[in-house]
Amino acid sequence: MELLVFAGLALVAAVAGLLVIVQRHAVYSALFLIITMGSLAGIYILLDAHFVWVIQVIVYAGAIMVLFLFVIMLLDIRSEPAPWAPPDRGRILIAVLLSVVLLAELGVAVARRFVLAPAGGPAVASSFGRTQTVGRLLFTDFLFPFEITSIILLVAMVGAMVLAKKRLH
Amino acid sequence: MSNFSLVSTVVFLPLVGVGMLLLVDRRREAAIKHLTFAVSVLTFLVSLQLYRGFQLNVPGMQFVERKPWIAGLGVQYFVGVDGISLLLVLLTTFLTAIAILSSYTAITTWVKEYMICMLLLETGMLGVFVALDLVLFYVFWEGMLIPMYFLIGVWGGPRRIYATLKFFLYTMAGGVLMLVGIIALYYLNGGRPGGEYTFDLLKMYGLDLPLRTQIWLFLAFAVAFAIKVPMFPFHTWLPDAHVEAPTAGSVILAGVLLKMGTYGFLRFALPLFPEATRYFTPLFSWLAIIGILYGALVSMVQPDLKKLVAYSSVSHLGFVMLGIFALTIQGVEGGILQMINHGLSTGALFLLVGMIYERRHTRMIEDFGGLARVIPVFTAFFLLVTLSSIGLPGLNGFVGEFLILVGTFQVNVLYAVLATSGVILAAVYMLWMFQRVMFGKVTHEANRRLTDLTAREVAVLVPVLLFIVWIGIYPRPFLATTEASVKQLLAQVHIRYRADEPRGGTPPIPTESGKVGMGPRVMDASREPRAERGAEGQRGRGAEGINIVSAGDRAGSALAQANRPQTTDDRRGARHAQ
Amino acid sequence: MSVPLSAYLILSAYLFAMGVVGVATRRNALIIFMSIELMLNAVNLSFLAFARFLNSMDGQIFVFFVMVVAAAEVAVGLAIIIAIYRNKETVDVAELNLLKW
Amino acid sequence: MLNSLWLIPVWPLLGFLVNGFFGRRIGKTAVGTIACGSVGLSLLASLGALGKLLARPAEARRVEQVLAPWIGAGNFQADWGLLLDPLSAVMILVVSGVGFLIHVYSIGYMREDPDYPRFFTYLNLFTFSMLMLVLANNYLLLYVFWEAVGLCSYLLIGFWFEKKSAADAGKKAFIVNRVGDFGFALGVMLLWTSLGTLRYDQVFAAAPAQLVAGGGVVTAITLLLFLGATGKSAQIPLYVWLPDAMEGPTPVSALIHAATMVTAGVYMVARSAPLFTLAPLSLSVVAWIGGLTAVFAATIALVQTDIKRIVAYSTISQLGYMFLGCGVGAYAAAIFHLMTHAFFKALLFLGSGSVIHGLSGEQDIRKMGGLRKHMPITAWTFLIAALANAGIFPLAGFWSKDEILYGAAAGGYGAVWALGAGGAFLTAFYMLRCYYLTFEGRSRVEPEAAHHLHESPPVMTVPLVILAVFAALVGFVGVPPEHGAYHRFVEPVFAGAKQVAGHAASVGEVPMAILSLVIALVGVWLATRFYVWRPEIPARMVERYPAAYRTLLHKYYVDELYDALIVEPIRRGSLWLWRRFDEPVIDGSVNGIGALIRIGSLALRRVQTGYVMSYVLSFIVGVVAILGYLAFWR
Repeated sequence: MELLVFAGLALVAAVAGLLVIVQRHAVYSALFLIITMGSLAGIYILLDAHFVWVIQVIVYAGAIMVLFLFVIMLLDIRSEPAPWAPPDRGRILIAVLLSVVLLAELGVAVARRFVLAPAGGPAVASSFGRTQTVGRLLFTDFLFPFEITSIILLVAMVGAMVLAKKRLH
Repeated sequence: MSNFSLVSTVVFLPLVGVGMLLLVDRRREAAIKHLTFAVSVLTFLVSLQLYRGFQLNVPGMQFVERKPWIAGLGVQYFVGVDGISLLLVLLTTFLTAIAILSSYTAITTWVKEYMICMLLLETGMLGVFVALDLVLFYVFWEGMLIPMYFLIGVWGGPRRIYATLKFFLYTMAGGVLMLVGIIALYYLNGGRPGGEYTFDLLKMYGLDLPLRTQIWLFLAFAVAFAIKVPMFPFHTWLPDAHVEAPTAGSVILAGVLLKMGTYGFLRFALPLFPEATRYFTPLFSWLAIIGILYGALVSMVQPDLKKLVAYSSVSHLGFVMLGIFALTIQGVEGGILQMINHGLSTGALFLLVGMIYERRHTRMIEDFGGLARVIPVFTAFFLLVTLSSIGLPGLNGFVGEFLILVGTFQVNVLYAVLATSGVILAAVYMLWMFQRVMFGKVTHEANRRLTDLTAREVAVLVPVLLFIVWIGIYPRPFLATTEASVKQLLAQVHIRYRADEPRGGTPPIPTESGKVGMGPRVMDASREPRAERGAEGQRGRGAEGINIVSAGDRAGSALAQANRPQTTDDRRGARHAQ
Repeated sequence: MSVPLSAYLILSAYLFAMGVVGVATRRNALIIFMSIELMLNAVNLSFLAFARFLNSMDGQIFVFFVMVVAAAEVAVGLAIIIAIYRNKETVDVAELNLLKW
Repeated sequence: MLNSLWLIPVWPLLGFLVNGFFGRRIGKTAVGTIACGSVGLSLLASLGALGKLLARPAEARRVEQVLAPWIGAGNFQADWGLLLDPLSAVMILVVSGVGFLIHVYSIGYMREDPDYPRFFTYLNLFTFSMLMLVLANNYLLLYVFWEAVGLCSYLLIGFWFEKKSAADAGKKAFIVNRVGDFGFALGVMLLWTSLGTLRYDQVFAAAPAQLVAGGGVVTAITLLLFLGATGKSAQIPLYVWLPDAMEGPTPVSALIHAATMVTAGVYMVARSAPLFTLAPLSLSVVAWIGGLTAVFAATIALVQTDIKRIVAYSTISQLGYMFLGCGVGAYAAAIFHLMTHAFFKALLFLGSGSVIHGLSGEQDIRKMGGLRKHMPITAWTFLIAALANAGIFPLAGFWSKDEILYGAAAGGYGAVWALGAGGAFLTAFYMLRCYYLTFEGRSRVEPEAAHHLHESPPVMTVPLVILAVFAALVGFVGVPPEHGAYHRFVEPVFAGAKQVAGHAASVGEVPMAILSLVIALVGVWLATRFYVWRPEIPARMVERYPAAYRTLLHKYYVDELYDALIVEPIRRGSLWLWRRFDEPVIDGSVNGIGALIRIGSLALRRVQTGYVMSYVLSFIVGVVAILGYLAFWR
């Protein structure tokens, strides 16, 4: 049962992931990316990451992707010519080949080290991945990095505003 | 401890001056000049207190001050003076004051920045001479380059950018090599049984390194120092830098900066690596002799006064190096005295050239001639300084040169003979120059209108000349200051060091500095007897400590493979730990 | 039947490779950016999978931080793209060669 | 007086300081008075010291005083120390005595010169240095003032520095002297290295015990010292500077280049007699160099036409005699000759100065003649000096020269004696030639100069007369030869040296004296025949031997030879070093490294296309490679 759910979600994520990068117009890419992220969120449930999957939906699929769509529309970019047009063709070929090699390497790595790991993994406590657990950790063990994130976000916010602001001469 | 921080006061007083300068409005140039001069004079006066409190017959460091700085690495703020550095400190404070006074009219742009640079430079130079911690020394050594870089690059002549970059990169390149040497020493010292991870120079004096290691480390240090001196064939930055530098820059450059190289040999290269020093004595003596003759010959045909003096510096510093590498008491003492002499006489020469340049805006010898008739006072000063540079007896140059030659003669007659012939050449190039500039009839109309020295210029020159005559007639105080330290230094060089314990694992002695900061990890790991430490590494415990230490072992073993078979074990152990 | 760890990792690797292909082949800055997000997601998946299989919450916490950084990155990145667009009227990275000597 | 030897040299030093700092403000009269007065005081102090010394028994005539420590480094010690013994007593008397007269003379000679204060400043500095030189009690101090007098010589030769020839001559003098000093310095170093001390008394006490007589070390020391002496005292091969030094004012030539400084080399050799005695080889070198120089310089003097140059070559020649004397072991005779020579040669120079002064600067004897009528005092004193120089009985030169020649003969140095005798003949000839051409015969003076022709003022002629008296009579302190008052006074200094050198040949003293007098008289006769009775002979001689004449006129082309062999190669070599080696090779390799890095960077920067996509691609290549390594090899 679990396997089936995983297979379905994984297939959706994989196909959508492929489609993200072959679209000629950015809006379609964004939409397929949302689909990928959604299906990944489902997979996260399988991994007992309850807090994270919610965040994935809200922050990633929601906020971030909306931001993307917003910008795409704001900029009103025409769809580009076919990405495999002659000047880029050689580069694309190399890139794809490299990616294949990369995938193969990752596969080998996985195959060598983790293929024998028991399916399903160890039993975990019921609190594993719950919001409460995550919260407790964030405010105890990871307090300092957590506080740093607030600074990062602040900086990003200010930075984004400064960068995107219209130049007022 | 009654003399607490007198050395630091001298070193950082100029920095206080910088702080005060920052508060002065940049348009009040006169105030800026007077303030800077006052600070430099004050520094000189305070440094005289050092001399007053100095005990002549104590060979070691005096006025020692020691504070932890980067405790985790064993870096300290550790300063002090002995007879050798004391003289150089005095020379520095003296010449800086003179140089600042000399730039009252020569500098017209960016006056505030210029004065700040001068004071920063003074702190840097003084730091070099008093630092007893290798890292501290290195910081001052390189830090001093920056104000000098600006002095040449901003207030210099037409090709100043080329000159200053060359000066900076050349000396920097040497300095970086020295840094490698310092780090290697750190690990070698810390890695030996009972060793301590410290940059304390005095503790490193006890290091007993195999000859091959010594040779490599000696070279790392010696190249840095030789560039600074500069020894043949590393001298070509000097003429360029001198020609382009403003007068005060040249004075400091010739007067003090070059001495940092020779001082480096005395303080670091020789006592740290006694066997390598003896191994390299012929090479360095020959380079010194080539420098003497070569500098003199090339100097002879220079059309530019400053270049001529620059090449003569190569020759004079050749004498200093020859004296140092004679490794006899007369040679080394003469070398030290000659450092002072060269600082005084060449400094004065540059001052004089600068004064004439301010009037005529040329330094070409052919543009002058017959000046003796027009500006007799200037000529008199110039003559005296020229004679001092030639090494005329009764003036300072002679005492240093003669001691060097006597010191050299004892160990190698050929060296002394060749070097003595350099004395003849010195007379040739200096007098020829003097004749072309001062004698004959006035051929250029512009020279007819030259004005003689002003009261301020006389005030700049007279103190220098007083010392020139004083050292010539009564050098005893100067020689006596260095005598004890030089004797100790020579003892260090001539006696082969034996470590207190035989090499190999013996129970470590706990040391104080192991207790601070992240020190303990490093220290603890280092205290493990070697073989055991390797085994521990294989078990994968204590990985952090081992990592740091193993890097050190690699540095050490690369240098000392042949002599230390056990280090290869260490390396293997360390790698497994990763 | 439970899902083996390798399945998650393979999916993660696949998505990562897709991201790489996207970054390397596309000229539209926005799509490149999205490909980067794809890669981040792929990595997050690995983190979560390992977290589950090692029974350690550290991985999840790390994912949380990755997301924060990603959010910050997107905000700044998009702002940069907007700024570039204002100046150059394009988001085609092939047209951007300010780094050139 | 003996307790404060520093009183002797200190006056000129004070004079130097006062005139140096205030000379331009206090006026010519004051400058002249201070300068002469200071030397006069030195003279009085010297006389006082001499008196005290004479009052002591012969073996106690030695006073040594250390004023202050000077250089001390390890076991190397040198002090400011003074030594007065008969040898230095003679020297200080010569220096302060002749020096005083010349100072007085200079007041008149330099009256018109705008740089009057400067002149006396230098002159006082010189007198101080020279007194210190002879009073020094160790070799290093000797060396110091050895160079200091060289400096004064440089300054005074180039006194009229606007004349290029004068400036050149000064520089030449200094540099040639430096070559000699090179040897001196090395000699001093070797001496210290071998004996560990530089004080005369300690050196001479230790030398016989620690140095092998006739061994390499002592020979090397003495030869190196002698090299210094050849520079200072203008002997072959370093004599070339002295003729050029005549560019200086004439009183300078008289004081420095005749009476005092140039004799420093002789003094030094005599002072080092105990060392030279240990090195017979060096002694014969000294004797031969001296003899050769005596003849060599005399031949050049035969044909010179510049009155001062004739006297200058004569000086070189006479210095050769002194060395000859030293070389054959007749040190006392050499110093005796030094003393008499100081008087008559100073007189010759001052006389020629008087002539030049009277002729408004003319120095060419071809444009003189018949001057005796116009300046009789100058003429008579000059004649006395010339005859003294020629060695005519009973003038001073006769006694001292004869003694040297006798020493050579008695010592068994026959060849050297022959050289000396030949030189004596030539000396008599050219001295009289000079006198005749200048003062006798028909006047060849240019009309313009003739108009102003006059005898010099008393301030100049009085010193001439005094010097003439001495030049005539001073020889009698050495009468009878070898046993006179002079010898009783000086000889003890060389007591140690004499014993070794004396392997006497049996020659009679009186016959030798008569022989040398005859030789000199032949020279006088020949000169008289050539220039008074048959004035057409010299021109005929020139026609008959043109090559020889030209060679002599050009001083054997030695200057040209040195130029071609030493000066030019060094200059060209230096230019080559700078232009072809230092700049392209050494600096070139430094800048070459820079350029190499630059070129490499230029090539490398093409990698930076600026296109994000190519960066991404290379980035991915890197990731793939690292991953590949991690996946497959680890």
